[in-house]
Amino acid sequence: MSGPLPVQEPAPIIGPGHTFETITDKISAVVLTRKTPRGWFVGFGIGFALLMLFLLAVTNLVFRGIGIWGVNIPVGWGFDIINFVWWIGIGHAGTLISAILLLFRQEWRTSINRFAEAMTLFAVACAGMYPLLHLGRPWLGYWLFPYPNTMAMWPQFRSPLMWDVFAVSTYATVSLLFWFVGLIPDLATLRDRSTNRVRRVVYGLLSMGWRGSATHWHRYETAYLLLAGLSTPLVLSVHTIVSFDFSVGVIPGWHATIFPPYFVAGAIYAGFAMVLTLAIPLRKFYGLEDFITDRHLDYMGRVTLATGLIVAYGYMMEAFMAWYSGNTYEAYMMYNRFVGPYAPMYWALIVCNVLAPQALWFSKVRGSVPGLFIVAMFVNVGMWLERYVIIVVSLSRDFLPSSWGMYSGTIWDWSTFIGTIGLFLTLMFLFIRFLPMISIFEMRTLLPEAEVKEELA
Amino acid sequence: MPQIFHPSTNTVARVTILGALVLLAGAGWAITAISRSGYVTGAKVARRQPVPFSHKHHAGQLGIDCRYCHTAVERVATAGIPPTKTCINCHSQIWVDSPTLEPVRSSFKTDRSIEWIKVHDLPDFVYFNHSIHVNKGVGCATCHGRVDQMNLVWQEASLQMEWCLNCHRNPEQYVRPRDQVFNMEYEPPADQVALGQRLVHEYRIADKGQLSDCYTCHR
Amino acid sequence: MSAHPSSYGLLAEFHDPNELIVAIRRAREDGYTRLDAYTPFPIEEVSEALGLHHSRLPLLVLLGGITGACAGLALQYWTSAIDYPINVGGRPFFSVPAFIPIIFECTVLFAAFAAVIGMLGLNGLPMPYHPLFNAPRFALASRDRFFMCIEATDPKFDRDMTRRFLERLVPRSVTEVEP
Amino acid sequence: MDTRDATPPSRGVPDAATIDLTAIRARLANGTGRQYWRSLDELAETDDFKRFLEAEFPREASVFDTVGRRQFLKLMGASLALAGLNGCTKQPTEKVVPYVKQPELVVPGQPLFFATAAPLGGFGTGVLAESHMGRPTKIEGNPDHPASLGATDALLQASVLQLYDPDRAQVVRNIREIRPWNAFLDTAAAVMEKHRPTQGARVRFLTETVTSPTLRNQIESLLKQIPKARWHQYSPVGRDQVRAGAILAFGEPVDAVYHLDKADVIVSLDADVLGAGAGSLRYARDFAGRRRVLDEHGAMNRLYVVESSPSVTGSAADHRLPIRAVDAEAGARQLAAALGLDVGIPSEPSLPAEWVKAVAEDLQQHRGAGLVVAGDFQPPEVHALAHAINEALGNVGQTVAYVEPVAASVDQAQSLRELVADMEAGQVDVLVMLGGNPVYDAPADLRFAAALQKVGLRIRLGLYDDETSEVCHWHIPEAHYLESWGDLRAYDGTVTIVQPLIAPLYGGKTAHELLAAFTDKPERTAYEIVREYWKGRAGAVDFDLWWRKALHDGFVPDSAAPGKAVSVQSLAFAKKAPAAPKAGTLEVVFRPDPTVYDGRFANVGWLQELPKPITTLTWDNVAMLSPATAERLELSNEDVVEVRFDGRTVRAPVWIVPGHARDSVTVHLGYGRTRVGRIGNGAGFNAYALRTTGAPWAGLGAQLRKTGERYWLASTQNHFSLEGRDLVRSTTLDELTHHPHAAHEGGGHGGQDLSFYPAHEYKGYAWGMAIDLGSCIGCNACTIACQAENNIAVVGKDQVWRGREMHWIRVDRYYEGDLDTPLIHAQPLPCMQCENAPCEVVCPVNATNHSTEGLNQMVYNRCVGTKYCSNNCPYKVRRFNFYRYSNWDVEALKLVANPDVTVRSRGVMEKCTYCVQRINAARIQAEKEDREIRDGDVVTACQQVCPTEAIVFGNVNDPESRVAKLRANPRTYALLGAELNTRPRTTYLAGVRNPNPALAQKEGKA
Repeated sequence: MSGPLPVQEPAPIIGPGHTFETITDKISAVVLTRKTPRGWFVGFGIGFALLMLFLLAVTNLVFRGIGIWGVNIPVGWGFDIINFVWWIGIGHAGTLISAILLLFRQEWRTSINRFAEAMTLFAVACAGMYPLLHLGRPWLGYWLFPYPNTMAMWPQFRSPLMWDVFAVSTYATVSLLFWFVGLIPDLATLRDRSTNRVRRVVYGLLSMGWRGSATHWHRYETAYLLLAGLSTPLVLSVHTIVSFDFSVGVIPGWHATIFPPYFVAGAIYAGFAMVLTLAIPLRKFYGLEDFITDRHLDYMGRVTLATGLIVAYGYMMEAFMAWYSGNTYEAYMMYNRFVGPYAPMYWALIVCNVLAPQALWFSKVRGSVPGLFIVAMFVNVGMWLERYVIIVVSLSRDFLPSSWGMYSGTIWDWSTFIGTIGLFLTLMFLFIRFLPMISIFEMRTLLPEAEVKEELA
Repeated sequence: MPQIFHPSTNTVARVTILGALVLLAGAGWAITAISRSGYVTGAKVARRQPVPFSHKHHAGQLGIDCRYCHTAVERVATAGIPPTKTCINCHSQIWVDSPTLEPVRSSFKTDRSIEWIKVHDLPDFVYFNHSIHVNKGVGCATCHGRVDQMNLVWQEASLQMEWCLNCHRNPEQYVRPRDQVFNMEYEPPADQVALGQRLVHEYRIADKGQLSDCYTCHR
Repeated sequence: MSAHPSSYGLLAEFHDPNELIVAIRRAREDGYTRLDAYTPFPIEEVSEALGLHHSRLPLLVLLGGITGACAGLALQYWTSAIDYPINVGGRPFFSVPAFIPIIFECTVLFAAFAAVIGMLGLNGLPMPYHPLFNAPRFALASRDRFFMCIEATDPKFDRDMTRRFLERLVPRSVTEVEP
Repeated sequence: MDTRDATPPSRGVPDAATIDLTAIRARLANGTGRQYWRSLDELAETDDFKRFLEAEFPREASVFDTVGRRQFLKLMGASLALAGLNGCTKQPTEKVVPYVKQPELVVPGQPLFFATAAPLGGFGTGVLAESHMGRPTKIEGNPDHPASLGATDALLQASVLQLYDPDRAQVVRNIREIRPWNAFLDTAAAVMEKHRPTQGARVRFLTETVTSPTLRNQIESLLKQIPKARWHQYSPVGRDQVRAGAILAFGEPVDAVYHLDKADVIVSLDADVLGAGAGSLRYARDFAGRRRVLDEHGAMNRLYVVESSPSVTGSAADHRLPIRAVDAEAGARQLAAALGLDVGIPSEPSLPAEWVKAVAEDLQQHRGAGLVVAGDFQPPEVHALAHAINEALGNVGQTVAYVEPVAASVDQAQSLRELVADMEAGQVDVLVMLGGNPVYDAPADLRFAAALQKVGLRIRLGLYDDETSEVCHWHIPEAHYLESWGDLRAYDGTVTIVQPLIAPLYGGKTAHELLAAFTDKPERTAYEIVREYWKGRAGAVDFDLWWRKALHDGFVPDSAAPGKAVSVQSLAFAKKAPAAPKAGTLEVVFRPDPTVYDGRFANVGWLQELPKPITTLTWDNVAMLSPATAERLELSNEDVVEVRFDGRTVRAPVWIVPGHARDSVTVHLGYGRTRVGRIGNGAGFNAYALRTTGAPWAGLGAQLRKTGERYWLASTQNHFSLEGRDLVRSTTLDELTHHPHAAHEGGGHGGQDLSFYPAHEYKGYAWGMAIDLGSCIGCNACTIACQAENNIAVVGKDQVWRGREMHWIRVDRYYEGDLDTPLIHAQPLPCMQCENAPCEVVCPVNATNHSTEGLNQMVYNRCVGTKYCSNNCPYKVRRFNFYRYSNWDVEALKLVANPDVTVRSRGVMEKCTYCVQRINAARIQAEKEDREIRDGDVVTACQQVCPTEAIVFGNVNDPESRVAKLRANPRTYALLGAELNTRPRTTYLAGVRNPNPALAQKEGKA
């Protein structure tokens, strides 16, 4: 991934003049002492309102059936799986930042990994809804888990959907563990810093009595490193498996060997875009420019660009294979994307995912906060469109023209989608309010004071 | 800084974690148990009927053959619930004015059917065929139990899919000679499996694969 | 056990890692064995100074992983090939390639649990109550201070000697920790 | 489905630019080799996309509006109940209700079949009705009946649903009051009392076409008592033209019976011999029998069709020429002249000379083995000419025989005209209408409804309390034929005694009983009446034996109409050249609808949702235009036009039909019902409003005016071109004889060894199906037979529009060639039952998997509804219950369900099962008899219904089975078999056509 490239005068990864206590106080203050800003209530309110919309949509869905969505034959999957893949993809950046960059010893990760991980968890939570909701009989969703039952039936482990069940639940669990382990010392800090009895008890219990003992730190570091080591292949496997949902199928536009790498890259791409989308307002809002510095933004810009290029390559290969394979069906699939009824979607996707990020070649753009934010927004939309193109456009016209059909989302598709965004926001705001959004103890290690003198080392 | 917690908290914490695990396991076990219990399956629960008809008396003591009433059992899917006429055949002669038989008589007079309570009730998506089982040497008692010893009939087996499969997977453990099918007293011989394997071959009972195909029972 | 049940140990406070490391080394040279350091963030050198060697955690994780892999394989093999073999799309009952993803996921899942539970277990967490929390300034251990504690259970521990020894290290403070 | 919040479909589609036909022509012209395409939207690529985006809100329509809240709660209960772990759902206690005295025949759980006859247009078709414990559930053809030979058509299949239709009239009604039957008997008696003195001079009876000997006899004897009373007949789809044609040619009415099995060359003058009409099933069977080419030595017949709008027959033709219906006569004259008959040639010919020449030569070369058929709806002259030609070619007695008229022979239009005249003149006090629905379907110019108001006492017997009953004093619910005793004659006169399978559900009465009410024995039952009639005539020693045999066999032995030796009197009428019809001016053509017929089936959901042959439209009728005409008038699909004809207008949506005649607009009758029931009301537009006695079937001088409105239509297929994919393979006899394996080229078999895994072995039975595209004429009977057999739900227009129709077997259609005279291919598509099924691998819960006999099993009760299987099905034959489509609320509709097939619930996938219930029944029977299942023991519903025997099912492991032999045939190919290695068990035989070499190269095809 993009390490600190030789740029003249790299901006520092932590603002000047900070000491252990300033870091500690500044970050924990957000949770403990600072008065909750009005903006927080507004944001949380919006998120919560959307969450209610989600509940409404789901209730309607359960009682009336997925006929309320736009899905049909041939297009059996629509917003449901699009959103699923979109959210899962977004999740990936968190793990990447916290695990992979950790292994690569990228110190700049420190100030963003905490809320990136939180983002992962919440994104996965949103994603996790869809495999259940998209069922015709959601109340039987538990049949996807292997447990001894009176029917003597088992799940069908050859199905990519089963792989999903395992991959996503594992991913969710491991991410949660990783996140929690990372939180323990900071929870201890909060415990020790908070004056209010209730909070001390709560944080006290959550921190499990962490007291920063060197022996503990010793094992802690090992465990944390091991988790990072495990998460790295895991995060790659998850989107690989998600891509199997399609590449295992026979449908032109689905059945492609390039999918795994191209999906993983896409996921990280989407993820970083989302991290930017969240980080930029956050640092502004809580004045954390010292911790999330322009250097961070610059690096994230680079990662976005890099992964964006991989994704673009993916698109190219799809087109190339369609032509090179000489297969009528593949060829038509591509032709259909270019000029078919959904062509607008496809070209919009190209603009968002291929053209827009090219701006990141210019350090000016990477340097400008609004510039980055706009590009990130483009990518968020683009990645959603990518899934739309892959799922809907491919399904709408497969082998037999007799069965071709069209798809478009209904108001309920949209409600569900926007609803999950509500869920995401709600969780995100709660997190910001009650937990340190930046890893305090890791920030401390970045200070020069943390350096042990040569002769002692 | 003052302690937040009392020393006992440490123990409490550990116990809580353990307890949670134990509780979880317990819940799992309970669900498995309940889903197989008579409460859910309705097994072993004698059903009250409009007429307290005693199989024990008729099939057991009087030794009336099953097929006298369940006439269709060898021919079609359903064994057949006897029409009122069947009861009247005898009860126009005996117990002609027993009050318990009033519903029968009135049914016959008014030509309105007696509404029996269904004891063995399979879900609508299961297609069980009596005739083929009877013809392949599955005894009545194998599934219905010793009906000849029941006053009010109850459902002997769970009738859950795993129960059906158990026999569809190992028919040799249950089949008996055709002439013994309706014999309630029949006791499987010591060498049941040997006999079973012979009969399975003799009666050309389909292989386990075919017997456990979904479409064998579901359509 | 201890000759001095009335105390958990003596806690010395330093304000940067270097002082702490020096202190630890001196203490160990002095023959103290039952001592521990408390820092707001992990410091490799401190562990070294305390002479902590490799933990058994990696082994646990490896075992966890292996268990997971076996479990995943066994589950799929038994259900699809033994208990209820069903012809799915003409694939063999035991179609290994199709089973790999789940085996992998199980491996990671079990390994991760081993890592976390192992770490907490070995650290004896959760332990919400600890005598050290009695020390008023100990709260700073999670902020910006670095502590060394010589425990009363140390054979060489003697309230006055040890205190004097510690004070020679010019710490910010030396406090006695009630048990 | 709850539908009350459904937003109405947005009609406001951004006016998609009129289809650019010139561009299309260009594309087709440049196209190389065989080009298939499907429809114009497709070619023009006018995108439905806009429309879909327009429709931003979901639209839901359902067939029966269900109580939203109740369903809500029910589902809630369901979901709660199921929310627990499996098995924790307790079944409700159910009751068993045995007979009191069990009927001898009936064994619960064992279906019985009864032979009877189904009426259509007055004629009967012999059928076997399946009865489960007294409930008729399915109609099958009667193999011994000459008109059926075991086949049935869509309408007959659906008739069983009509029996249970909850919207059928259920009470005897007088004005607004519900009255007992006896009350009516009194009225009837009073009527006779009052009118006997005047000999019933002011009494009229109106029936439809009557073939029933008993009914005819009843009416006649009734007329003996009141001689001055009159009996009028009128059915909207009558045979006046045929009758008039015969009189014109022979001087007397006769019916023509064709023998297509003897015909080598068939010329159809706008005649849908195979698709419609009393004899069509038999004709289709005979026709197909002469086309089944199984080796390179095979011979086959040749079919020429000239017609206005593409029909089933036209799509099966070897040469098809679209001409205006009004030009058929000119064509007939040209042909007659070319064959040396002394007829006047029209100033401007309607058929190309070389075409006529080729056909004439072909006919000449097959004297005695040729056949010219005139369409039922063509004017008498065409019929007369056809008769003359057949006579001249010595075909009479060979391919065509003349028999005594089967139906009571009257000029119905005239008959109705007289009735209306009398009514207007106030000379009618009592009008008794047996069936029919004249207020709705009488010719517009007669103003029947208005005249009817002048009648003192209006009595109506009808299945529905419909438009006509609405204005009648008395409405008597009519008994459905499955509830009735009676008798009917087939196209060839063969008599079948109609017997009931069930007592009238809604207290219906038969026409026999209604007429009896006017006699001195009003209480007599139909059974008595019919039986008594035949007692007199059977001439059998033991009548009971005769009666039982007649009932059992389903027909009365040698009751066919006696032959009649007739010869063409003179061609005087054709001597002088006719005034050439004004070319260029638009003609309007009326045709009975292929699914709702004349409107009587408008409330049968199965038929409303059955895609119409060729257009694949559902739930609506349209104004069909040729591409050229649409181009000229700048119209495109779904444009609403005002059709003006003879001073009357209707508004109709346009549908452009390739292969339609230019300057001709075809509208189907039977829609626009206002008072038939929840299903039929308001569907389509009423074309009768344009129809006059002057132009019953076609008329010149129609005008179309574009209104600028749009109307959305639900067609099951209207998408883009095959892009050169060889999905439908077809060859010509010539090609086949030279290189028989042509159909294989581009891969057919093989592939299986390419598999990554070892293939599973199928040792026992291996079920498979072979579909002969050479025989299939695309009549859609299979689709609806499957629907009836497998409890397939009806989903409503909106859901069809969304692509959610539930048919397990569909009939795809592809066009080949140019816009104006394309060849039309039909391809029935059930589940392919792939051995390497892509759908199975992706199901996470094993709800679909493979049986040891190679069936692709779909287990509804295991399905959780991921829809992944459907996505991954390359044939898209899987159907999903997006809502709770099966109707659980209407009691009557539960009765029609096949008890051997699960009724699917909401949220589960379903698809063709190869009629596994029939396989299992056969297996159990065979096992009990300790034998193997024989070839032919298992007949799938689609196979059984097929008039042309295009579908063959059986055990492919048995080399002797028919299906195994067909799979070995060089014409056989597996759809997508080579591309995907799915190893489908359903395979196709490439279609074969037999073009006339003389015309072939001119048309530049083959």
